[in-house]
Amino acid sequence: MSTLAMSTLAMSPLATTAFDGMLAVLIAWTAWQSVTSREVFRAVMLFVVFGLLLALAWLRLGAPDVALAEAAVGAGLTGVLFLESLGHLRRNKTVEPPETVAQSRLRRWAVGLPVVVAGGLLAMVALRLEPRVPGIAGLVVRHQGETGVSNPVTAVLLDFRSTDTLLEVVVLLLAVIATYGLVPHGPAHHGPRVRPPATPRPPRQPVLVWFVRRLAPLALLVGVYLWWVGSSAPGGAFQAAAVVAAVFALLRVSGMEAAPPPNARPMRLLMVAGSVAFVSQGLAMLAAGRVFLDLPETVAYGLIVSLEGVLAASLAACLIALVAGAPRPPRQSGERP
Amino acid sequence: MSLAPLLIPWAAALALALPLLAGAACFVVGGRAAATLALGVAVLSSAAGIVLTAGVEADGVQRLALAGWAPPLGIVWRIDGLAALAVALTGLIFAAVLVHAEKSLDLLRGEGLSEAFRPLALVLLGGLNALYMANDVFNLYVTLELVTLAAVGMVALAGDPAAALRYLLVGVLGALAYMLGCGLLYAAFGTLDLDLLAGRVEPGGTASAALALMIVGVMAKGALFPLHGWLPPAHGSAVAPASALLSGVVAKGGFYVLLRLWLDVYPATGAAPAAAQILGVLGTLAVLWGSLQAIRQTRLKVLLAYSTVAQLGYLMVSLPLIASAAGHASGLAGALHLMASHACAKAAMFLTAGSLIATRGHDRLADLKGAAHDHPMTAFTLGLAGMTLMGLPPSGGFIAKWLLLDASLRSGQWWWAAVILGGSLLAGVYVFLAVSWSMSRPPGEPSDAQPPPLPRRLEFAALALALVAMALGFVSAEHIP
Amino acid sequence: MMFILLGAVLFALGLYGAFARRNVVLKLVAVNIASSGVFLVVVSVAPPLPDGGTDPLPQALVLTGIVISVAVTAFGLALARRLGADEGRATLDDEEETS
Amino acid sequence: MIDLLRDGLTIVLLLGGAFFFAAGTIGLLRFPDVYSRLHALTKADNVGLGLTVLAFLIQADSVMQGLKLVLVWALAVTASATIANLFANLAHRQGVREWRKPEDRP
Repeated sequence: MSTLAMSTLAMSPLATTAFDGMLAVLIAWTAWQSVTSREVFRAVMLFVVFGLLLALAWLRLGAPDVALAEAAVGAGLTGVLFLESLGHLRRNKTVEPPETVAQSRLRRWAVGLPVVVAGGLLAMVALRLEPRVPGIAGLVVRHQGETGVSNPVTAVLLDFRSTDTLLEVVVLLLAVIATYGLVPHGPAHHGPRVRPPATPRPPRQPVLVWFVRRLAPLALLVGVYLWWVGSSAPGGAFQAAAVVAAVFALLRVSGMEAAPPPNARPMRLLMVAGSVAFVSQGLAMLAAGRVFLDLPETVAYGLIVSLEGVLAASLAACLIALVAGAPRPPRQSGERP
Repeated sequence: MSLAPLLIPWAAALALALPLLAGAACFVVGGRAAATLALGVAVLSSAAGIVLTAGVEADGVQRLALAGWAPPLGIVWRIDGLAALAVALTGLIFAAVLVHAEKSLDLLRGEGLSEAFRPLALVLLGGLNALYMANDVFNLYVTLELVTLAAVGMVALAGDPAAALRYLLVGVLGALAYMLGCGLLYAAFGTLDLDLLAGRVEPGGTASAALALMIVGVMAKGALFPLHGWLPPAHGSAVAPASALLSGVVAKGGFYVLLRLWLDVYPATGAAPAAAQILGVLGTLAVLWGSLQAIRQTRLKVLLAYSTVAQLGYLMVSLPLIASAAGHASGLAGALHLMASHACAKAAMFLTAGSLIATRGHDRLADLKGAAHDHPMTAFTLGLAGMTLMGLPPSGGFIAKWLLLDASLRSGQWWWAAVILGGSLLAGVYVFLAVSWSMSRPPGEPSDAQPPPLPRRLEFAALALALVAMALGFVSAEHIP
Repeated sequence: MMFILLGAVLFALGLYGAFARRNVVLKLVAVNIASSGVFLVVVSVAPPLPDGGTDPLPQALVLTGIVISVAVTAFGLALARRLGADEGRATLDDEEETS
Repeated sequence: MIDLLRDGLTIVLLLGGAFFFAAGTIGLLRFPDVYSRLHALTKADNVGLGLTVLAFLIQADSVMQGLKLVLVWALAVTASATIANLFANLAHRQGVREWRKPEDRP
């Protein structure tokens, strides 16, 4: 019984189906509750539960890499992001605005009907789909040896389809750039004065502080482990980065600022390091007479692991910056000196 | 001499890598060095596009297996004339806009805005170049997301979060539909590569559903009627140089992907003729609705944004022409000419709007009186670019519409010709409105009042683009395969 | 099979929320649920491998999708915060007066 | 023989764990105020999880695996204790009064 996936193999088909059915119903129920909740806080909490249950579903689908990402990134970090921005919205902005009965009934039908039709059509098409040509799983197995990594998902992400991954790393960096672009500029800024967002700083909780102090190093260790293990088992740079960012978020809510202010230049350097390293590695291969982003078989393993290390640190910096939100307005426009 | 083996891989890789690296650098450091770097990279990107064009001219379509893996395992970039020209033209437009933005953004809102604009613009440029070359439906999804997020970031720079959020939400939902289509295609046909898909796709429910999802997705992202609602507020409220990039270049990203799917995969589903007529009708509505809305507007930037909705409608009208055997060649050439000339002309017009805002502080049409007297070159640019929108000879827009008319008559679909001509008339009305306001003199104001100063480079940047739009009228259609 | 159905249900629910909810944060939560539905469909619609495993390619696509959706959500929330701070509202309704 | 004994013990421990989980859940649903609900949740869940981990522990193939299981338990216990403390603190600060029997109420 080394993994959960293994242990479920022993279950009888009937028990598996029953378990899957219950899981599916639970997931659908939490999603329904979250989508129809009038309170944002409730919706977010249900969304986190939804994400954790979904991680279980990914395990059942035989996709442990996705399960880890779902738990760490999907449910964990997205939940933190939602909660963080809830803290910045004023009380009356965190509930659905009231509507008359007629309005809400109209909305329900006008949106509900087409959506049910769309979902039904999708289910029909997907269920009746007949594969004509097999996928590339066989090719992945055949060529995996040339990538040096034994986790097929990592082989796809960092070698066979590394262009996708490069662009995805840039997307995350771009989210930070765009968020930082939201800072009001100079004295000519129109509209009501923007209050610098107050960092949520609850009174110090001794028990929480004790717990977080002990958890933080452990969680960092988990992050490093996830990066290291990614080449051979489920895990990888993104999952690692999400765990590290979650530690930061935890330190933040317990009133301890661990990281330098995200706006500082060293942090910005770290944020761009992942994209820059990825692109530079691709160009270096070109300069060595190979193809853009190519990984020669002899050094592929080393390059993938080291690149994933840089990516993990850099993505963690980006995620931390996203959790912390836009930096405070520049000095000349803020009220405080 | 064959350029391809040596130069093309470098040019293609640098078209993606340089903007990304420069964008990262501009995120870390600002100031004059960053401004120079950004401009230099835009010019180099355009140069890379020219090298690619020359390579394609000499040696035909090029395929680069990225990371050394051929499809279906890996991803290839396909560099054909369309992609190469798009890279060249996009770099050129970005260069002009960056020249303009360095000055106008700081005039508008003080220091700092151009610092935030630069990295966004550069990453956007890299994403667009990757989009043009991508030959893999999922890689196209990632590049589309990159482009959309950068574009939303640009809209948000101006400080209208509601418009940006609307754009973001439509973009995400479009991306979801598109990704579903990718998943269905892979499950059924075992590949994501466009060329392989073209050979493997069989008519049937799966293929039709997948392509319908993908087309709806790119229509949402590309503001193609009836999913265009987010565009006018977003493009109308963004700072002018951002609008120039969004309306000029980004808006065509969605149609570009649609065209790729249309040319490669869609014929194999057997559903193309019917779908083409539907899209053509939607395009007609876009032309009518966008033009009429543009005529009603009182602000120059919003007028231009609605005109973009109408012009994207023309592109959709070209689809039934491309789908017909007789009109395929000239229909395609016409659509490409229209994309290229509208990109330059619309960017030029938004830049002139930016120049006017920079000196006058607003873009209300009624208060633009006297602009032509104060800034003749800017008003000239507005008129010159407007000629392309109307399709007057000898502009690039004229050639485009001529080719589309030719295609519709050749394929016996005269009703599309009526749409094209009617749309041109309407375009004439709103271009005339925009230009005539600036030409009229303010009554009773002393004419010797000192016109507010307008830096030369603002005027030249816009004029250069308008001239390119005009020059495209002299490029023969055969050069765009 | 079960998870294809679940994916379609989540996609529909998420779409419903994205259109029917007016609060921006609620819209973003719904969009995330719709994305999860899409991801489920993408992985579970791919035929299982002969050895009973799961095709690694859709998994890789979904991992990419998850990261992109976090990025988009984060920026969307930053915009929502700005909407609340600048204009004092949490919805995109045009008719709502700003307070 | 020894396998049979081990499997039997696992089943017994798992049933015990399930009982405590059920008790905790019933407590969460039935108890009258936030403090007693927290009490039911944390105490019962920790014992329930403890028994479950114990059940798997005697099935572990290696020491590493056993250590991981214990780590899971320890983390869950400290996390739930911390969160219970936070919740109770928050409720206390917001002035939530503890429930009393009707005859004891002032």
